[in-house]
Amino acid sequence: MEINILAFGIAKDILGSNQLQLQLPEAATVAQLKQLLLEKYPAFEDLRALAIAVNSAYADDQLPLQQQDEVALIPPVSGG
Amino acid sequence: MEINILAFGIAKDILGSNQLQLQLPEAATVAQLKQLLLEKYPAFEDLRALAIAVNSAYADDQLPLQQQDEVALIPPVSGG
Amino acid sequence: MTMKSIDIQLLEQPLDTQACIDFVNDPGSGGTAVFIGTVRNQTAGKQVIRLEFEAYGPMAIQEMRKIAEQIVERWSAHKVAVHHRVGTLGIGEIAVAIAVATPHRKAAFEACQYAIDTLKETVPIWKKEFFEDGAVWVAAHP
Amino acid sequence: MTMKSIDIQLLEQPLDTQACIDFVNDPGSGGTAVFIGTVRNQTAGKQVIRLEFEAYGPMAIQEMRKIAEQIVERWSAHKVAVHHRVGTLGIGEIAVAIAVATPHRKAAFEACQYAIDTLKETVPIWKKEFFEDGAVWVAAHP
Repeated sequence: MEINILAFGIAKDILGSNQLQLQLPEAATVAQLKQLLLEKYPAFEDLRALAIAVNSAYADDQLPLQQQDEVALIPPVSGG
Repeated sequence: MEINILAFGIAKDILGSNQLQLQLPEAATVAQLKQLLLEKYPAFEDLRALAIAVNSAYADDQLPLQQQDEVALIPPVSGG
Repeated sequence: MTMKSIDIQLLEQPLDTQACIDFVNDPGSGGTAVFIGTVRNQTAGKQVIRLEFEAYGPMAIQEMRKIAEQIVERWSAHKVAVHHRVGTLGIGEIAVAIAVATPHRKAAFEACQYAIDTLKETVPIWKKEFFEDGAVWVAAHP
Repeated sequence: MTMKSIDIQLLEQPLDTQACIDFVNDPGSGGTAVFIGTVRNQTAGKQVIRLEFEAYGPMAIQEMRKIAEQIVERWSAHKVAVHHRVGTLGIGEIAVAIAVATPHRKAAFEACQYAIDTLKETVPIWKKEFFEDGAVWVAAHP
Protein backbone atom coordinates (compact mmCIF):
# COMPACT_ATOMS: atom_id res chain seq x y z
CA MET A 1 0.00 0.00 0.00
CA GLU A 2 1.06 3.58 -0.54
CA ILE A 3 1.07 5.76 2.57
CA ASN A 4 0.89 9.55 2.44
CA ILE A 5 3.14 11.19 5.00
CA LEU A 6 3.18 14.82 6.20
CA ALA A 7 6.41 16.31 7.50
CA PHE A 8 6.94 19.27 9.85
CA GLY A 9 9.83 21.24 11.29
CA ILE A 10 13.21 19.67 10.74
CA ALA A 11 11.59 16.55 9.27
CA LYS A 12 10.50 18.71 6.33
CA ASP A 13 14.10 19.88 5.88
CA ILE A 14 15.39 16.29 5.97
CA LEU A 15 12.88 15.12 3.34
CA GLY A 16 13.29 18.30 1.31
CA SER A 17 9.48 18.40 1.14
CA ASN A 18 6.45 18.65 3.40
CA GLN A 19 5.02 15.43 1.93
CA LEU A 20 6.23 11.97 1.05
CA GLN A 21 4.65 8.84 -0.42
CA LEU A 22 6.06 5.56 0.87
CA GLN A 23 5.34 2.05 -0.39
CA LEU A 24 4.72 -0.29 2.58
CA PRO A 25 3.42 -3.88 2.96
CA GLU A 26 -0.29 -4.18 3.84
CA ALA A 27 -0.89 -3.57 7.59
CA ALA A 28 2.70 -2.46 8.10
CA THR A 29 3.19 -1.03 11.57
CA VAL A 30 4.43 2.38 12.71
CA ALA A 31 7.71 0.64 13.67
CA GLN A 32 8.13 -0.65 10.11
CA LEU A 33 7.46 2.82 8.71
CA LYS A 34 10.14 4.30 11.02
CA GLN A 35 12.60 1.58 9.97
CA LEU A 36 12.07 2.31 6.28
CA LEU A 37 12.37 6.07 6.86
CA LEU A 38 15.68 5.69 8.69
CA GLU A 39 17.05 3.55 5.85
CA LYS A 40 16.07 6.12 3.22
CA TYR A 41 16.90 9.23 5.33
CA PRO A 42 19.69 8.44 7.83
CA ALA A 43 19.61 12.09 9.05
CA PHE A 44 16.59 11.13 11.21
CA GLU A 45 19.07 9.16 13.38
CA ASP A 46 20.55 12.49 14.51
CA LEU A 47 17.30 13.80 15.96
CA ARG A 48 16.57 13.76 19.67
CA ALA A 49 13.43 11.76 18.92
CA LEU A 50 10.91 11.11 16.17
CA ALA A 51 7.26 10.41 16.88
CA ILE A 52 4.63 9.35 14.38
CA ALA A 53 1.09 10.68 14.41
CA VAL A 54 -1.72 8.74 12.78
CA ASN A 55 -4.94 10.63 12.13
CA SER A 56 -3.79 13.53 14.35
CA ALA A 57 -2.88 11.46 17.41
CA TYR A 58 0.43 10.09 18.68
CA ALA A 59 0.75 6.46 17.55
CA ASP A 60 2.43 3.48 19.24
CA ASP A 61 5.06 1.51 17.34
CA GLN A 62 2.69 -1.48 17.23
CA LEU A 63 -0.15 0.33 15.45
CA PRO A 64 -0.86 -1.12 11.98
CA LEU A 65 -1.28 1.47 9.25
CA GLN A 66 -4.03 1.68 6.68
CA GLN A 67 -3.82 3.24 3.23
CA GLN A 68 -6.24 6.08 4.05
CA ASP A 69 -4.53 7.08 7.31
CA GLU A 70 -3.14 10.59 7.67
CA VAL A 71 0.40 9.92 8.86
CA ALA A 72 2.70 12.69 10.09
CA LEU A 73 6.34 12.85 11.15
CA ILE A 74 6.64 14.64 14.51
CA PRO A 75 10.22 15.63 15.34
CA PRO A 76 10.84 17.02 18.87
CA VAL A 77 8.25 19.74 19.47
CA SER A 78 9.25 23.21 20.65
CA GLY A 79 6.12 25.31 21.00
CA GLY A 80 5.32 27.68 23.82
CA MET B 1 2.59 61.92 76.03
CA GLU B 2 -0.44 61.83 73.78
CA ILE B 3 -0.30 59.36 70.91
CA ASN B 4 -2.43 59.66 67.79
CA ILE B 5 -3.72 56.30 66.61
CA LEU B 6 -5.29 55.40 63.25
CA ALA B 7 -7.74 52.51 63.05
CA PHE B 8 -8.74 50.37 60.06
CA GLY B 9 -11.17 47.58 59.26
CA ILE B 10 -12.77 46.01 62.28
CA ALA B 11 -10.55 48.08 64.63
CA LYS B 12 -12.42 51.14 63.38
CA ASP B 13 -15.73 49.47 64.24
CA ILE B 14 -14.48 48.56 67.74
CA LEU B 15 -13.33 52.12 68.46
CA GLY B 16 -16.36 53.62 66.76
CA SER B 17 -13.94 55.98 65.01
CA ASN B 18 -11.01 55.89 62.61
CA GLN B 19 -8.84 57.83 65.08
CA LEU B 20 -8.04 57.74 68.76
CA GLN B 21 -5.86 59.80 71.13
CA LEU B 22 -4.29 57.83 73.96
CA GLN B 23 -2.37 59.18 76.94
CA LEU B 24 0.78 57.07 77.52
CA PRO B 25 3.88 57.42 79.72
CA GLU B 26 6.98 58.84 77.95
CA ALA B 27 8.76 56.16 75.86
CA ALA B 28 5.92 53.70 76.43
CA THR B 29 6.36 50.60 74.24
CA VAL B 30 4.07 49.04 71.66
CA ALA B 31 3.31 46.33 74.24
CA GLN B 32 2.13 48.96 76.73
CA LEU B 33 -0.06 50.56 74.09
CA LYS B 34 -1.66 47.19 73.32
CA GLN B 35 -2.22 46.54 77.03
CA LEU B 36 -4.02 49.87 77.49
CA LEU B 37 -6.11 49.32 74.36
CA LEU B 38 -7.27 45.90 75.56
CA GLU B 39 -8.27 47.37 78.92
CA LYS B 40 -10.30 50.13 77.28
CA TYR B 41 -11.68 48.04 74.41
CA PRO B 42 -11.95 44.35 75.44
CA ALA B 43 -13.44 43.50 72.02
CA PHE B 44 -9.89 43.47 70.66
CA GLU B 45 -9.41 40.20 72.61
CA ASP B 46 -11.81 38.51 70.19
CA LEU B 47 -9.72 39.26 67.11
CA ARG B 48 -7.51 36.63 65.50
CA ALA B 49 -4.57 39.04 65.94
CA LEU B 50 -3.76 42.71 66.32
CA ALA B 51 -0.58 44.23 64.96
CA ILE B 52 0.66 47.76 65.48
CA ALA B 53 2.30 49.81 62.76
CA VAL B 54 4.55 52.72 63.62
CA ASN B 55 5.32 55.15 60.83
CA SER B 56 3.88 52.78 58.21
CA ALA B 57 5.89 49.69 59.24
CA TYR B 58 5.04 46.71 61.43
CA ALA B 59 6.42 47.36 64.94
CA ASP B 60 7.78 44.92 67.54
CA ASP B 61 6.27 44.88 71.02
CA GLN B 62 9.55 46.27 72.40
CA LEU B 63 9.59 49.41 70.25
CA PRO B 64 9.33 52.62 72.34
CA LEU B 65 6.86 55.14 70.98
CA GLN B 66 7.40 58.84 70.44
CA GLN B 67 4.78 61.57 70.48
CA GLN B 68 5.13 62.40 66.78
CA ASP B 69 4.89 58.76 65.60
CA GLU B 70 2.09 57.76 63.27
CA VAL B 71 0.65 54.74 65.02
CA ALA B 72 -1.94 52.47 63.40
CA LEU B 73 -4.00 49.49 64.55
CA ILE B 74 -3.71 46.62 62.05
CA PRO B 75 -6.32 43.91 62.59
CA PRO B 76 -5.91 40.70 60.50
CA VAL B 77 -5.46 41.77 56.88
CA SER B 78 -7.60 40.33 54.09
CA GLY B 79 -6.55 41.92 50.83
CA GLY B 80 -6.06 40.14 47.54
CA MET C 1 15.51 47.00 41.92
CA THR C 2 15.18 50.41 40.29
CA MET C 3 11.89 52.28 40.22
CA LYS C 4 11.50 51.42 36.56
CA SER C 5 11.36 47.69 37.19
CA ILE C 6 8.52 47.93 39.73
CA ASP C 7 5.00 49.32 39.34
CA ILE C 8 2.86 49.48 42.49
CA GLN C 9 -0.63 50.91 42.46
CA LEU C 10 -3.53 51.21 44.87
CA LEU C 11 -6.52 52.38 42.87
CA GLU C 12 -10.13 53.39 43.37
CA GLN C 13 -10.85 52.80 39.66
CA PRO C 14 -11.31 49.35 38.08
CA LEU C 15 -7.96 47.61 37.58
CA ASP C 16 -6.51 47.20 34.11
CA THR C 17 -4.79 43.81 33.89
CA GLN C 18 -3.43 44.67 30.47
CA ALA C 19 -1.60 47.66 32.00
CA CYS C 20 0.18 45.27 34.42
CA ILE C 21 1.09 42.93 31.58
CA ASP C 22 2.28 45.76 29.32
CA PHE C 23 4.43 47.14 32.14
CA VAL C 24 6.33 43.88 32.61
CA ASN C 25 6.77 43.12 28.90
CA ASP C 26 10.50 43.07 28.27
CA PRO C 27 12.70 41.79 25.41
CA GLY C 28 14.93 39.91 27.87
CA SER C 29 12.07 38.04 29.55
CA GLY C 30 10.72 34.81 28.18
CA GLY C 31 7.93 34.18 30.65
CA THR C 32 5.31 36.29 32.35
CA ALA C 33 3.07 34.90 35.07
CA VAL C 34 -0.02 36.85 36.04
CA PHE C 35 -2.45 36.47 38.89
CA ILE C 36 -5.86 38.09 38.84
CA GLY C 37 -8.03 37.92 41.93
CA THR C 38 -11.70 38.58 41.30
CA VAL C 39 -14.70 38.96 43.57
CA ARG C 40 -16.47 35.61 43.94
CA ASN C 41 -20.25 35.39 44.07
CA GLN C 42 -20.17 33.30 47.27
CA THR C 43 -18.16 32.59 50.42
CA ALA C 44 -18.63 29.20 52.05
CA GLY C 45 -21.90 28.80 50.18
CA LYS C 46 -23.30 32.18 51.20
CA GLN C 47 -24.16 34.61 48.42
CA VAL C 48 -22.00 37.73 48.32
CA ILE C 49 -23.61 40.91 46.99
CA ARG C 50 -20.59 43.19 46.88
CA LEU C 51 -17.48 43.92 48.87
CA GLU C 52 -15.43 46.82 50.08
CA PHE C 53 -11.68 47.11 50.42
CA GLU C 54 -10.23 49.56 52.88
CA ALA C 55 -6.49 50.23 52.90
CA TYR C 56 -3.93 51.96 55.07
CA GLY C 57 -2.68 53.58 51.88
CA PRO C 58 0.94 54.63 52.47
CA MET C 59 1.77 51.42 54.36
CA ALA C 60 -0.06 49.21 51.84
CA ILE C 61 1.98 50.70 49.01
CA GLN C 62 5.17 50.26 51.02
CA GLU C 63 4.41 46.61 51.83
CA MET C 64 3.51 45.86 48.19
CA ARG C 65 6.78 47.46 47.14
CA LYS C 66 8.71 45.27 49.60
CA ILE C 67 7.18 42.17 48.04
CA ALA C 68 8.07 43.36 44.53
CA GLU C 69 11.63 44.11 45.60
CA GLN C 70 12.01 40.63 47.12
CA ILE C 71 10.82 39.13 43.85
CA VAL C 72 13.30 41.11 41.78
CA GLU C 73 16.06 39.93 44.09
CA ARG C 74 15.17 36.29 44.76
CA TRP C 75 13.82 35.28 41.35
CA SER C 76 15.83 37.65 39.16
CA ALA C 77 12.56 39.09 37.90
CA HIS C 78 13.10 41.83 35.34
CA LYS C 79 9.79 43.51 36.04
CA VAL C 80 6.97 43.29 38.56
CA ALA C 81 3.59 45.03 38.66
CA VAL C 82 1.25 44.85 41.67
CA HIS C 83 -2.10 46.66 41.46
CA HIS C 84 -4.73 46.52 44.20
CA ARG C 85 -8.20 47.99 44.17
CA VAL C 86 -9.85 49.87 47.05
CA GLY C 87 -13.46 50.95 47.54
CA THR C 88 -16.65 49.12 46.54
CA LEU C 89 -16.46 46.16 44.13
CA GLY C 90 -19.19 44.11 42.49
CA ILE C 91 -19.07 40.36 41.69
CA GLY C 92 -16.47 39.51 39.03
CA GLU C 93 -14.54 42.77 39.46
CA ILE C 94 -10.79 42.58 39.86
CA ALA C 95 -9.46 43.02 43.41
CA VAL C 96 -5.79 42.45 42.63
CA ALA C 97 -3.60 41.98 39.56
CA ILE C 98 0.03 40.89 39.74
CA ALA C 99 2.39 40.36 36.80
CA VAL C 100 5.96 39.07 36.99
CA ALA C 101 8.35 38.71 34.05
CA THR C 102 11.45 36.53 34.39
CA PRO C 103 13.96 35.04 31.97
CA HIS C 104 12.51 31.53 32.57
CA ARG C 105 8.95 30.52 33.26
CA LYS C 106 9.35 28.44 36.42
CA ALA C 107 10.64 31.48 38.32
CA ALA C 108 7.74 33.58 37.05
CA PHE C 109 5.17 31.18 38.49
CA GLU C 110 6.97 30.82 41.82
CA ALA C 111 7.46 34.56 42.20
CA CYS C 112 3.88 35.41 41.26
CA GLN C 113 2.50 32.89 43.74
CA TYR C 114 4.84 34.22 46.42
CA ALA C 115 3.57 37.73 45.68
CA ILE C 116 -0.11 36.95 46.15
CA ASP C 117 0.50 34.65 49.15
CA THR C 118 2.60 37.31 50.89
CA LEU C 119 0.28 40.18 49.94
CA LYS C 120 -2.58 38.36 51.65
CA GLU C 121 -0.49 38.03 54.82
CA THR C 122 1.23 41.39 55.12
CA VAL C 123 -0.38 44.19 53.12
CA PRO C 124 -2.72 46.33 55.26
CA ILE C 125 -5.88 46.03 53.22
CA TRP C 126 -9.19 44.86 54.67
CA LYS C 127 -12.07 43.20 52.89
CA LYS C 128 -15.66 43.56 54.05
CA GLU C 129 -18.12 41.14 52.48
CA PHE C 130 -21.74 42.20 52.14
CA PHE C 131 -24.49 39.60 52.23
CA GLU C 132 -28.27 39.95 52.02
CA ASP C 133 -28.44 39.92 55.81
CA GLY C 134 -25.35 41.81 56.92
CA ALA C 135 -21.62 42.29 56.45
CA VAL C 136 -18.38 40.95 57.93
CA TRP C 137 -14.74 41.96 57.97
CA VAL C 138 -13.09 38.89 56.45
CA ALA C 139 -10.64 36.92 58.64
CA ALA C 140 -10.97 39.31 61.58
CA HIS C 141 -12.12 36.67 64.04
CA PRO C 142 -10.70 33.16 64.63
CA MET D 1 -15.81 19.98 30.18
CA THR D 2 -18.29 21.57 27.80
CA MET D 3 -17.15 23.56 24.79
CA LYS D 4 -18.07 26.76 26.57
CA SER D 5 -15.54 26.24 29.33
CA ILE D 6 -12.60 25.82 26.94
CA ASP D 7 -11.21 28.21 24.33
CA ILE D 8 -8.42 26.86 22.11
CA GLN D 9 -6.91 28.95 19.35
CA LEU D 10 -4.02 28.65 16.90
CA LEU D 11 -3.61 32.05 15.29
CA GLU D 12 -1.53 33.77 12.62
CA GLN D 13 -2.40 37.19 14.07
CA PRO D 14 -0.84 38.66 17.23
CA LEU D 15 -2.32 37.09 20.36
CA ASP D 16 -4.65 39.07 22.58
CA THR D 17 -3.96 38.18 26.22
CA GLN D 18 -6.95 40.19 27.34
CA ALA D 19 -9.19 37.97 25.21
CA CYS D 20 -7.89 34.91 27.12
CA ILE D 21 -8.46 36.64 30.44
CA ASP D 22 -11.93 37.85 29.48
CA PHE D 23 -12.89 34.35 28.34
CA VAL D 24 -12.07 32.79 31.73
CA ASN D 25 -13.63 35.53 33.86
CA ASP D 26 -16.40 33.88 35.82
CA PRO D 27 -18.46 34.92 38.88
CA GLY D 28 -17.73 31.58 40.59
CA SER D 29 -13.97 31.83 40.21
CA GLY D 30 -11.81 33.65 42.70
CA GLY D 31 -8.42 33.24 41.07
CA THR D 32 -7.10 33.40 37.54
CA ALA D 33 -3.53 32.43 36.69
CA VAL D 34 -2.15 33.49 33.33
CA PHE D 35 1.03 32.56 31.53
CA ILE D 36 2.37 34.60 28.65
CA GLY D 37 5.35 33.33 26.70
CA THR D 38 7.13 36.00 24.70
CA VAL D 39 10.00 35.88 22.21
CA ARG D 40 13.29 36.52 23.99
CA ASN D 41 16.02 38.58 22.38
CA GLN D 42 18.64 35.88 23.00
CA THR D 43 19.15 32.14 23.37
CA ALA D 44 22.20 30.99 25.36
CA GLY D 45 23.74 34.41 24.85
CA LYS D 46 23.22 34.46 21.08
CA GLN D 47 21.11 37.29 19.68
CA VAL D 48 17.79 36.19 18.17
CA ILE D 49 16.42 38.29 15.30
CA ARG D 50 13.03 36.68 14.89
CA LEU D 51 11.42 33.29 15.03
CA GLU D 52 8.93 31.18 13.18
CA PHE D 53 6.39 28.74 14.55
CA GLU D 54 5.11 25.95 12.35
CA ALA D 55 2.22 23.79 13.52
CA TYR D 56 0.49 20.59 12.51
CA GLY D 57 -2.75 22.51 12.89
CA PRO D 58 -5.52 19.96 13.50
CA MET D 59 -3.36 17.87 15.84
CA ALA D 60 -2.00 20.92 17.68
CA ILE D 61 -5.55 22.08 18.42
CA GLN D 62 -6.52 18.59 19.53
CA GLU D 63 -3.51 18.29 21.87
CA MET D 64 -4.14 21.75 23.35
CA ARG D 65 -7.76 20.77 23.93
CA LYS D 66 -6.65 17.59 25.73
CA ILE D 67 -4.55 19.67 28.11
CA ALA D 68 -7.44 22.05 28.78
CA GLU D 69 -9.80 19.13 29.43
CA GLN D 70 -7.34 17.59 31.89
CA ILE D 71 -7.17 20.91 33.72
CA VAL D 72 -10.94 21.22 33.98
CA GLU D 73 -11.06 17.72 35.41
CA ARG D 74 -8.03 17.58 37.74
CA TRP D 75 -8.12 21.12 39.12
CA SER D 76 -11.86 21.81 38.89
CA ALA D 77 -11.06 24.76 36.65
CA HIS D 78 -14.18 26.59 35.57
CA LYS D 79 -12.61 27.98 32.44
CA VAL D 80 -9.42 27.55 30.43
CA ALA D 81 -8.10 29.47 27.41
CA VAL D 82 -5.03 28.37 25.43
CA HIS D 83 -3.94 30.51 22.48
CA HIS D 84 -0.81 29.79 20.43
CA ARG D 85 0.66 31.86 17.63
CA VAL D 86 2.01 30.51 14.34
CA GLY D 87 4.05 32.23 11.62
CA THR D 88 6.78 34.83 11.99
CA LEU D 89 7.26 36.62 15.34
CA GLY D 90 9.53 39.49 16.34
CA ILE D 91 11.24 39.98 19.71
CA GLY D 92 8.77 40.62 22.54
CA GLU D 93 5.79 39.24 20.61
CA ILE D 94 3.55 36.74 22.36
CA ALA D 95 4.03 33.09 21.38
CA VAL D 96 1.54 31.59 23.80
CA ALA D 97 -1.07 32.82 26.28
CA ILE D 98 -2.81 30.55 28.77
CA ALA D 99 -5.45 31.57 31.31
CA VAL D 100 -7.01 29.32 33.95
CA ALA D 101 -9.78 30.33 36.37
CA THR D 102 -10.45 28.21 39.45
CA PRO D 103 -12.40 28.69 42.68
CA HIS D 104 -9.12 28.96 44.65
CA ARG D 105 -5.81 30.42 43.61
CA LYS D 106 -3.42 27.56 44.37
CA ALA D 107 -5.17 25.35 41.83
CA ALA D 108 -5.02 28.11 39.23
CA PHE D 109 -1.22 28.35 39.48
CA GLU D 110 -0.71 24.59 39.45
CA ALA D 111 -3.02 24.10 36.50
CA CYS D 112 -1.54 26.95 34.49
CA GLN D 113 1.99 25.67 35.04
CA TYR D 114 0.88 22.15 34.09
CA ALA D 115 -0.63 23.57 30.90
CA ILE D 116 2.51 25.31 29.68
CA ASP D 117 4.81 22.44 30.77
CA THR D 118 2.66 19.88 28.96
CA LEU D 119 2.13 22.07 25.90
CA LYS D 120 5.89 22.27 25.45
CA GLU D 121 6.13 18.46 25.56
CA THR D 122 3.17 17.31 23.51
CA VAL D 123 1.71 19.94 21.19
CA PRO D 124 3.03 19.58 17.61
CA ILE D 125 4.39 23.08 17.11
CA TRP D 126 7.96 23.77 16.04
CA LYS D 127 10.05 26.85 16.68
CA LYS D 128 12.78 28.00 14.32
CA GLU D 129 15.11 30.64 15.71
CA PHE D 130 16.78 33.04 13.29
CA PHE D 131 20.19 34.51 14.13
CA GLU D 132 22.42 36.87 12.16
CA ASP D 133 24.30 33.87 10.77
CA GLY D 134 21.63 31.24 10.28
CA ALA D 135 18.64 29.47 11.76
CA VAL D 136 17.90 26.35 13.82
CA TRP D 137 14.90 24.24 14.68
CA VAL D 138 14.88 24.44 18.46
CA ALA D 139 15.38 21.19 20.42
CA ALA D 140 15.56 19.03 17.27
CA HIS D 141 19.01 17.61 18.03
CA PRO D 142 20.35 16.26 21.33
